[in-house]
Amino acid sequence: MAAVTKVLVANRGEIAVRIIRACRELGIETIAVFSEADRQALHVRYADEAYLLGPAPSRESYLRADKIIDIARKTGADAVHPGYGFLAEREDFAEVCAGAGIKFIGPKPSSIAAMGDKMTARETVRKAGVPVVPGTEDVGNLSNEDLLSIAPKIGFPLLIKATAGGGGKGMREVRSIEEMPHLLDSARREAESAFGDGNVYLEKLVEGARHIEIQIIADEHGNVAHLNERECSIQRRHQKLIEESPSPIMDSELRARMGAVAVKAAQSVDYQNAGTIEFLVDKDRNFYFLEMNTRLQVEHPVTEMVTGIDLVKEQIRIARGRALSFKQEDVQINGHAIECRVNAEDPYNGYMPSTGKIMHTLLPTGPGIRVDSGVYTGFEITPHYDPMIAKLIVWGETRAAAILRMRRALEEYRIVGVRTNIPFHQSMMDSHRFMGGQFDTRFVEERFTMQEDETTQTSNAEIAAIMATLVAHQSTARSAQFIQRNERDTSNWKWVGRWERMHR
Amino acid sequence: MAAVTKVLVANRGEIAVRIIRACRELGIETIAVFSEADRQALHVRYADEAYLLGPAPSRESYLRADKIIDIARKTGADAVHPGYGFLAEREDFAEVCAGAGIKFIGPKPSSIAAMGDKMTARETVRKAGVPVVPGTEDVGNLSNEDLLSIAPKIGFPLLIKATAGGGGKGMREVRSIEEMPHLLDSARREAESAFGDGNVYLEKLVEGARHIEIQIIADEHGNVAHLNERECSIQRRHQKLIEESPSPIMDSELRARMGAVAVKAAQSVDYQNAGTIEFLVDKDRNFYFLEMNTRLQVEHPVTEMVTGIDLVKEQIRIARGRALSFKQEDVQINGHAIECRVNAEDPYNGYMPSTGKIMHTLLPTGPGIRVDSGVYTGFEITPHYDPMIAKLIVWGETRAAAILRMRRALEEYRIVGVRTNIPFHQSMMDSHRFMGGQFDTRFVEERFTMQEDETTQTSNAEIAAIMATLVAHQSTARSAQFIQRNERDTSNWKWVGRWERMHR
Amino acid sequence: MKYITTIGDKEYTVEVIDERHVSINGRVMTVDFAPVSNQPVYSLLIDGKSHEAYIYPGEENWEVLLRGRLYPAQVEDEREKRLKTAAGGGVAESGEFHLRAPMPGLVVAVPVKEGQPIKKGDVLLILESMKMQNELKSPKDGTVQRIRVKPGETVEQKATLLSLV
Amino acid sequence: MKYITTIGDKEYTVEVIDERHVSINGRVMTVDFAPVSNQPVYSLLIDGKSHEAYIYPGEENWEVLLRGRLYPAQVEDEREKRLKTAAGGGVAESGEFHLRAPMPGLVVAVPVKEGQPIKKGDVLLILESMKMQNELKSPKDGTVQRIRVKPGETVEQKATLLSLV
Repeated sequence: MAAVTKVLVANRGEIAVRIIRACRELGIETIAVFSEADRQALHVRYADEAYLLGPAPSRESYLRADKIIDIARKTGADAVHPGYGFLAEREDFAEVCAGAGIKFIGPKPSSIAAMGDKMTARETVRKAGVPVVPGTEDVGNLSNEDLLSIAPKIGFPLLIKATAGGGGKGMREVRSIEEMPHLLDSARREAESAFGDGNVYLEKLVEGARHIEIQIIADEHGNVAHLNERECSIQRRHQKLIEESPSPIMDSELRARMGAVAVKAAQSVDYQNAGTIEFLVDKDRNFYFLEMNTRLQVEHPVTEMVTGIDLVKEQIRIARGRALSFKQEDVQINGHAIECRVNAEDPYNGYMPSTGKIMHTLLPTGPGIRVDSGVYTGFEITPHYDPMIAKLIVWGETRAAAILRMRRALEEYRIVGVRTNIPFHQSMMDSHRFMGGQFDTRFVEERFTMQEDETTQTSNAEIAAIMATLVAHQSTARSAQFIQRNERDTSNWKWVGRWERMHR
Repeated sequence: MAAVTKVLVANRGEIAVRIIRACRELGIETIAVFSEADRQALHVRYADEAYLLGPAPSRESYLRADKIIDIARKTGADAVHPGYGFLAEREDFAEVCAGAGIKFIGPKPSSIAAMGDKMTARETVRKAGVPVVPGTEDVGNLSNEDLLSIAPKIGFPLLIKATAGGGGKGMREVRSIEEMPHLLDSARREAESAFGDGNVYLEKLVEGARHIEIQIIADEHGNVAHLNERECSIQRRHQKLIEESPSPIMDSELRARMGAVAVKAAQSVDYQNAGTIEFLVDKDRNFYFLEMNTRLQVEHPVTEMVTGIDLVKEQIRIARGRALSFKQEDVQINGHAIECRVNAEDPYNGYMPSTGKIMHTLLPTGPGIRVDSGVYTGFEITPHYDPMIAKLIVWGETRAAAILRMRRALEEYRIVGVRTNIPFHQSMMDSHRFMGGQFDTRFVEERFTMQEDETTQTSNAEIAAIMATLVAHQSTARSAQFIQRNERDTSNWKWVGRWERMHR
Repeated sequence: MKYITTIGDKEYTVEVIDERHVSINGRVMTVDFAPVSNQPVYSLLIDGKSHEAYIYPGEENWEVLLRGRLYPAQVEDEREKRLKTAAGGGVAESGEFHLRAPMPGLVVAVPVKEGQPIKKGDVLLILESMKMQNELKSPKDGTVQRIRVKPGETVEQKATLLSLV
Repeated sequence: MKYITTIGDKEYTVEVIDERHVSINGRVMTVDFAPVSNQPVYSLLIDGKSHEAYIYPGEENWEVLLRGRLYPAQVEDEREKRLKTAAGGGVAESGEFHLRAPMPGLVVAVPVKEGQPIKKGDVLLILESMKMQNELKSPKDGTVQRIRVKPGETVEQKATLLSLV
């Protein structure tokens, strides 16, 4: 039994807050770390202790494993939770923690290593009998030349993916050999800057595929369970935007099969703690292993909402060396949950990131709503970090009920100071294809528009015209007033002048 | 089957918002009504339509049944939801609705009448074999003389209660015959102003009693079910402050018995829709009928959190003439829920109501948290209405987990602009007696203090001393700066002067 | 700069050494102190520990609301304080008391008359606000000197309702 | 006061009759219009219907974000508008285009050279912000005239990065 009484949270934003809350609710002390840009961040305000790491850029702050370990040592932390991103999938960091006698709340370094290198992962699970997407077989750092020669054998369209990858960073889609060199460069460049590793590999592009992932949870006693699937096909530039559980295309038979395969994949690297096996599912419901994320996922709340299991608390339980609090057969699916990622980016301006100070917020609240947010009124959104500022999660008895609830929540949500992609989510919730569950990973980019049907279009346009006119009118009226006031003033002065003359 | 496609919500604040949300999630149109003080209120912003009733005072706005019916007619509303308070328990209002062919979402006028007059209610359920607290038997408007003569027979201490009562308004506790006349006057005065009816009756004061109520739900087909109990003993001046479900003293045997009695009481008035039977439970777990609230309760969310049943949606379902969506045997208790009522009153200043504009808010969010709020940053809290501005509800696997979660939620909650009773709730969550579930309806007034134990006291006091000093220091430093700046300015002017002289 | 800060019956000597350091009763600590969202809400990191409190300016003190507990703190420049103590401190208490409205509301009843002798705790006036009737009681013995309002009147916060001598 | 308000290809004649009344294309309506929390968020009750929208001032129009849909609205005083139309309206388009940074960020690469001819849609510059690499493309054909930044530089929002002719 490892003692977990004081946890250092090696992350920022909503996930750091999420973890701190779980710890607080378990009576565990928390230590936050922060960059110069985050002195006012919620995770700093909510933690029991908080220590500065360095300047805003991640490389000088949240990626400084050395400083973080230092702080953990000095403060007597007995565990570290890495969240997602940053150091979450760095086996060297997990190693150092272990070396320092600090429990890393996550899998063993060897599992991270095995799954962290996406090519090695492909090979490992393939050998364990898990179906994988056809692509580069031989492991190792491949040069552009190698890749350009392999590409035709795999066939186009294909994907360039970062070996150290995740979150679509350093990922590029290639339709022909001609455009491949330029795309290899930009992919390596992005991978380099995101993971400090520009190595990439190739994978056949499965068209019309859905992205469906299975949540895995495993303790140190060999118990491995899966917590059903998450549907994550609503993506843009390989960034997930909306996730839900269960998936509208899933049935218990397929769920059981994919769950079993996912468990097998996890076991193939002797996995412990929470992890996720990502699959592609094609039109014929064949599924292929994509990669394993050896950490908590951004979208974990949808699983929590339908299973009733708190994944972060379960992670800590496992880190303490205890057995899972449930058995596979206890895992239920109660209703339906949907998550919308609220990003500081303007869907009406090419999804450009939007930065600035949040001047006003009004959160959706009430039954069946959960908001995991890292920001608040007065907080400054800087360009240094991920644009995701909050996650809006709703629960409903059915998928339809959840969509209706999400609509009202999105309509209630107010954020002033940065533009957000809430309008994108609103359009999606109104889209017939989304409501019908008919979409794949290319839906957003290829078949989705933010246009509404003509009728509402016109009636709302009329309202918009009236509102714009009233605002314009008021602003001109205001300036007019000022002029009048000034006139009155001068006339007063005239009057005073006259008065003076009279009394000379 | 009655059509419910457009609902007028005859209320304000958080409950109006709660109902509008339920309607929106059911695809039902909503009509809000508002007073001059509430043009900016959330229920006006969230509804599909909104109409002005009149000036701020309730009597000229939210109690204007005539205007409300008018608006319902003009707008083609097919149903009215009264929420709680205001017109919720006015059988005449329910009558007029029925007369106008508008569905009143609640019980039949006759049931409201029978239960609305608290003395009649006592008699009705007593005849149905439900145990009642000893008190004035004979129904009718009793004069002070009558009451003063009956009082000694009942015995002291006793309670004066408003016949039209509810929410502790017009309620007074009497320890001796001497103080009774003055208390009768003030009780009648308060009842008059709260219900427009100064009539009162007497009831023996059951000491050391807990306030435990049973949620009832009944359809128009004779199905009556109860949704377990709510523990509401944490009260001040007969105002509930904290409610939870299940009650820490309840066991399934007592629950079954009280549930059965509650169902019997509801049936005795041929009850339909949602209602609540309030009981007093004494030290020996004897329970006495107190009154029935023929409406949705403020504290309904704790029941929703543990049963998974949406009471407002169920109310609408019943109003549509459909059968309950569940059977008694389907009703579960999943985990534990606690509600804290956030009131705009200062626990450090005799719980005096606090009014003003809300300058800043930071809501607690994350897993297991629900906030039902009627206010937002920029909204003005006026003295015209109830001081309750929000309800904070948390769910936990166990009562202990719920308390820990409530603690972290209360610590996160920030409201600037009015003082709130959040500190009261924080002290309560730290109180050993509350944690132990050992309290009765007098606990807050007689045995609860907001003092913490010495050790934390001193360490926190030190932090407070440092913070106060730093703020004081900064404010003096700031003023100092100004002086310096002015000095610099003048010196600049001097310099300019010199420069001019030099160049003459 | 040195201050004497008093909370309840406890006195603390707090020195603000520089931007980053204070000492309390001689113990030096590292601080990072900042207001949040330009509100009277302050975040303090002191030797790494994270604290947050509301700090409101009171009549002649600071009200610190920390973890749900209120700490009214008197902060005095050490010199100032010393002078005061030397001068024997403390202003003479005026016998007069003005009952002010703690919040806006409606005067429901004034159960006292001018010239009437009053015991501490007697109800002087009943004010209705937020549908609650609030009995305003006398903090001292005395005599009702002047009643400035009558039942039915609505009054603003802090309005003087009546005076006692 | 009469205005011509244009959204997309539709023109609306909106008259602000008084505090409480407007007419759109001749239809008179009762309005109650108010900003919320002193923010660019406005609540409109129009013949009882409740609407709420963000309204931001754009370059030379108003951006109305209503129910998740953006309506860029041009509001012109009717007289003004008439004069403009009379004058044949529209300023001559300058051939020059200045590429400005849509948000603060780090210049990762400038894949073009000064004097290089450019086709509409060509990538002019790659800017990294919030860990995303954003390719800034050319809105027109032209020639790169002047490049003002180099890879590795961090730039502020709206900073001019390069110019095309």
